[in-house]
Amino acid sequence: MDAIYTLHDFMLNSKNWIYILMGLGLIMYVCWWLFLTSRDEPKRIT
Amino acid sequence: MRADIVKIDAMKVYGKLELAPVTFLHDKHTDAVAKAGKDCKACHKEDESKRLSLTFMRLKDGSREEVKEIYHANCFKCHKEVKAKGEKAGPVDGECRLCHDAKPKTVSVWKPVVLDRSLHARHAGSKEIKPADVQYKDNCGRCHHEFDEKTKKTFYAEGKEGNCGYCHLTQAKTPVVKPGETVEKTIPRAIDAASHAACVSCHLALTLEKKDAGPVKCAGCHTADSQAKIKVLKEIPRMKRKGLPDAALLAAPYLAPMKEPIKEGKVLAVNPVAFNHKVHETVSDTCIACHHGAMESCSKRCHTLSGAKEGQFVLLDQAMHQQKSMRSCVGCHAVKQADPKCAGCHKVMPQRSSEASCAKCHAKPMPEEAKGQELTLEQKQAIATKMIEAREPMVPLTVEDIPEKVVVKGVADQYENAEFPHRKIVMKLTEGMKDNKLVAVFHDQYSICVGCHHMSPASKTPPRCASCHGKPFNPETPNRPGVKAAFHQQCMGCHQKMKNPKPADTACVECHKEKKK
Amino acid sequence: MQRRKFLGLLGAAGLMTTAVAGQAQAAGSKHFEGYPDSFGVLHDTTRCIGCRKCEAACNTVNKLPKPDKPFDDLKVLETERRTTDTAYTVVNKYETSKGLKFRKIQCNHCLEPACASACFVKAFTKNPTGSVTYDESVCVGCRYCMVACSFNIPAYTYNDPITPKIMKCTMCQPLIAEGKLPGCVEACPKEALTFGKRVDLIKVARERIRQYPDRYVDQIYGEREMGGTAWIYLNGVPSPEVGMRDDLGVASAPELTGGALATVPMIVGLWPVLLTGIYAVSKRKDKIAKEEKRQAVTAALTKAAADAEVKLSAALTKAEVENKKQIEVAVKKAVEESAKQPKTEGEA
Amino acid sequence: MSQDTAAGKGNLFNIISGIIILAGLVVTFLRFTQGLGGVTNLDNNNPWGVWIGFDLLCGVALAAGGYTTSAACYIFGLKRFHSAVRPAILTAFLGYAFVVFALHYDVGRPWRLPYPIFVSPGTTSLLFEVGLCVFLYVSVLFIEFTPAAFEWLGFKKIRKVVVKLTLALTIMGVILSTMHQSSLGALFTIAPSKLHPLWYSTYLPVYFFISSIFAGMSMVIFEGTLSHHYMHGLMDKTHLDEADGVVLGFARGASMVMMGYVFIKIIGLVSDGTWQYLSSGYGLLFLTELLCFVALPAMLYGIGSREKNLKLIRWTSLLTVLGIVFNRFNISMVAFNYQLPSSQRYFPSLMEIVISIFVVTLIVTVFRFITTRMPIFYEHPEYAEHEEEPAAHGHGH
Repeated sequence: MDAIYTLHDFMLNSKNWIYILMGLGLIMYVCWWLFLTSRDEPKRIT
Repeated sequence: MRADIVKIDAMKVYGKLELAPVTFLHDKHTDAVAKAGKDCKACHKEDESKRLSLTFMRLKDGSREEVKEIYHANCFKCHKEVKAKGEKAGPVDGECRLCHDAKPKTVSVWKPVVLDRSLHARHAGSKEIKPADVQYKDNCGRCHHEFDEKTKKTFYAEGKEGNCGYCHLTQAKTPVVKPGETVEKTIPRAIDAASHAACVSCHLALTLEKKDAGPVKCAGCHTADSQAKIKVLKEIPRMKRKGLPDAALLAAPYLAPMKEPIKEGKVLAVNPVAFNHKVHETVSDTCIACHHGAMESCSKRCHTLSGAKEGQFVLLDQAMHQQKSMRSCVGCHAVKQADPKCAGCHKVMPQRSSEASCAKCHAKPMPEEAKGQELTLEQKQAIATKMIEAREPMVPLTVEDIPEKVVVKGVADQYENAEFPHRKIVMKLTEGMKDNKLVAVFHDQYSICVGCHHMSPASKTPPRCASCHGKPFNPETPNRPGVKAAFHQQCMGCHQKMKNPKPADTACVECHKEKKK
Repeated sequence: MQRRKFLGLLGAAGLMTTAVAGQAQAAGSKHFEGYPDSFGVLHDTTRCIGCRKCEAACNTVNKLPKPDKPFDDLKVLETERRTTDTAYTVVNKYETSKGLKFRKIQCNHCLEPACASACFVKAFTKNPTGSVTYDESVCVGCRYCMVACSFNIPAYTYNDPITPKIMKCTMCQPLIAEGKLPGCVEACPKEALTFGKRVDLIKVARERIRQYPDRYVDQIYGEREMGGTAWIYLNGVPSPEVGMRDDLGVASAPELTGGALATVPMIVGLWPVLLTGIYAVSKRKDKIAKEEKRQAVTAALTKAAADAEVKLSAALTKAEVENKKQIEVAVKKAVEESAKQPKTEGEA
Repeated sequence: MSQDTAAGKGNLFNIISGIIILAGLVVTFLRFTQGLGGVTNLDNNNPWGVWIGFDLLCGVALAAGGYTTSAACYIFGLKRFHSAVRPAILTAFLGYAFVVFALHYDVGRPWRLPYPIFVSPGTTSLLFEVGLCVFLYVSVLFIEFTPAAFEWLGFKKIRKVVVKLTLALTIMGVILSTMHQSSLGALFTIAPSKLHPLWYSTYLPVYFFISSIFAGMSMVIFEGTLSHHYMHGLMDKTHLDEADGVVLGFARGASMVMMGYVFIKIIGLVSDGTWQYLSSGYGLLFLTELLCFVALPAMLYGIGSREKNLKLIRWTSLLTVLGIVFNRFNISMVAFNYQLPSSQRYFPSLMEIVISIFVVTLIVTVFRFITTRMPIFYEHPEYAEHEEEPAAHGHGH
């Protein structure tokens, strides 16, 4: 990759990754929560 | 809009003021007192030598309460008397804030007085002002004095006259009395107290004698109007101070020689400057324009080679050469260069110091007489006089030497070639330099050429502009404009600086006609 | 006044103060100097004579529509103008403490362009030459760049219904790329515009201030304003007198918005943690409440069993009645509702 | 007789909205044939007008009721607000949908609105952040709204799937709302030189987020008031029983948040040292905004919730909503470009205002259309039991 000379370019680059990571992070949270609660007793309604 | 506002804040010395200072209109009271048939003594007491005190109704300050009482009792007394006559009078007891007004509406138009050369000469030449003593021919001693620490008295010292402000500062110093000392130290009064005591009392005395005298009321001296009415002498005679030199040899103090061949004696630190004192006297209003701190030699106590506290550590070289100071030679000359007649050449090009420009003042080579020995004042003056006399007058170029027209070729395709009235412009510039002594000393034959043909050596045939000014924005010479901009900057810059509005900057076709397509 | 402490955002959520501070610091320690050897223009307003040759040249080079009044009509200068969709550059006249002064206005080609920072489709590019150029092909027309520009430069073709676009000086990027001068610089008769590498121009400007201390105010406008601009200015009067704001500050646009942008991933990272936490707590409280209720009932039942039969039967009856009541209420509610919505139910 | 009045009101509503929609369509035609210049007073110095200031900024802030209500109910476990969730979600969904709709008028080339996300993402822009979040949040709100539609249509299975997602969607909604509500404020952090120092602050995003919370709550109260007035007949017993509790609870919540908002606004003034501007004309405007439209309603809400004075609370909600509009107008228009001479300042054209009213009318019309058909103000009897424990269908399983 070319050298980065401006803060703007740097941010453009880093924010691209951050947005991707944010998406991955949200999915990760869901998976982790499911993992955490997978052994809980299923609640009975009524 | 008055010039006679006196802020009475005498109580300040006792600590924080209880009420706002009194805005006192002096002339108004002078008139009222005169109207009531009284004189100055109604408010100002006389000391044993019959001199009026500048303070109100007292010779010396007492305690806080005493001083306060002096003001209140005397002011009210007079105001009441006037009121009793049924006339308009000032405030009395209980109307505190009419006098102690924190936000007075009166606007001051007070202006300081400058005793310029003309006014000084009128005082010095006045027949009414007699010499201080019969032994003296001139009346200088009536004002100028020195102070004798032993007798605690002032006395006249002939040939030592200086500016009042040297001793009488804007704000008088507070006396420093060491613990255990009982001796009362005498500190010169502040300039306002000193000048009012001296000037006004003299004016007053002469007025009472019905003689030609100066003003006595505030507005007589301190308004722009009255100052404009002060008579200015057409021919101002030189000052009569003893030992006033015609010429002076300005030189840094003597130093031991560094070079081997000169083994004996001391040498001048730099080549000396022959200074035409007589001519400089006429171009400045007062002596303090240059001699701002004392009348003696600049380098004696203040501006020494290594700097001194008295001179606020301004070195001698700075004192003479500071661009921004009107007290320095170079600074004052720079102001002269800003004259529209001169600014066309002097203010368009960057200021540059060169060896040649140093040599304009600092004689080169060193005069023979000044070599290897310490000179007396008289010897120095003699050398300076000789050097000044030896200066050659500037010989202007002959008309034939000045090309009449110069055609500037290669103007952008939009315009025809520009025809430049070269000779007309040179002659116009020469005209502005005529009869100017400063110009005569500092300019030679080719100086006028160098104004435009700036970087090249002075000659009748300077190189073409385009030989240096080629393509613009050459990174090697970032400060050198291209030829088009060089011409425009030079012509327009000069026209602007010389306050010649024609042709206007944007009147392109007045210099080069538009090309027909 | 310290308005530009972009770290001040920390408070976005009190919880994440430390996290954001760490983030911002990491970004702060990285420093960018801009493209090396990028070009710029030094505009010496003391040299400008207001001849409008630059405006004319700009118009020709960029093939903009001819204006109503010709470029040699200097009466135009009587009203203050700004850049428009038909003029990338204009010269204005100012009455100043040192007499009439003129100043050319165009895009300053910021080192960290606010327009580029603001653009959500990357339509603006800071080129290695120093110019900031605009790509019409992705522009949505939100005009946030115009809001962001401190110098009020970008203009918009408001009257174009189909292909409206931003119009702004390109520093003649095509010409610079060929090694030529920008149109306005080429046309200036006084070199009031000096083209060169920005680093050199700063030196030239300093040199001029040194040589003519009386002619210039000791400031290179654009050296630091808004993080620095490719076009820099030398003035003979304080900058506000020639219509240049002196309160823009030195923080560049990405610095100004960096704090807010930095909090975004923190919200994504921490909000789910916080919210599921709150959810779990409230859920657990419900569960405990329910459990307690159940236990209370059981305890009552057990205790009652040990008690006298009368009491037991009484307690049981009471519980039954309660249960019954609850069921009755539920049934009643359902009946009521279905009665209220016959139409909807019918459709369903 | 009451039916007659209702019918009369309905007709009047239809006539007025008909006229507005007709006028809106005319301006729409002009907008897309003449360009922005033909219908707006926007110019190069004032690129954003009432379509951003009202349609976007106020629209988004006032649609915040969706996430506040659903968060209160599903995350904070305040079940008594349950009946308020569906109307709030519907209002929010319509609000956001029409924000996007209104943006089509404001941006130059509306067909490129997907560009920032799908063609050329400019991730350094706060507007990108807003765009992405609004896009995602509209989707979330749509999904959150669909159970009502599915119940109406009788799609039981798919409804069940969506209901299971409730908790995830609610959390997603809060995240996205926090992000874009605050980013709308942060949009202006890029222009410290243009926004008056009293309004400019590095805390702008915080201010926008916090004010969106009480804006949303007030909007739920306000909109509930209107609904009760005009759509009383559509509401079931639970809804009616819970309504007063919702109003009181939200009033108390809003009152607390608003006090916090006043506090952080003062902190902002002091930390930026801008309090000295308070004595200027803009200072008066600022104080009016903060004292009359935030501090005062905060107190009125407090008094109203203490004394169970529903009428006071309902009027206060209107005051608060107006305050939010006032604040957003100040930031986007009045205090923006404060340094320009008055001749160069912006004032909306009639046609811009027509479009804004047109959009609001469309929202109301669609709201009426949906509420009269779908189970919004009542629980669908067939699904009533499932609704008891909605959160249990989330990640719990």
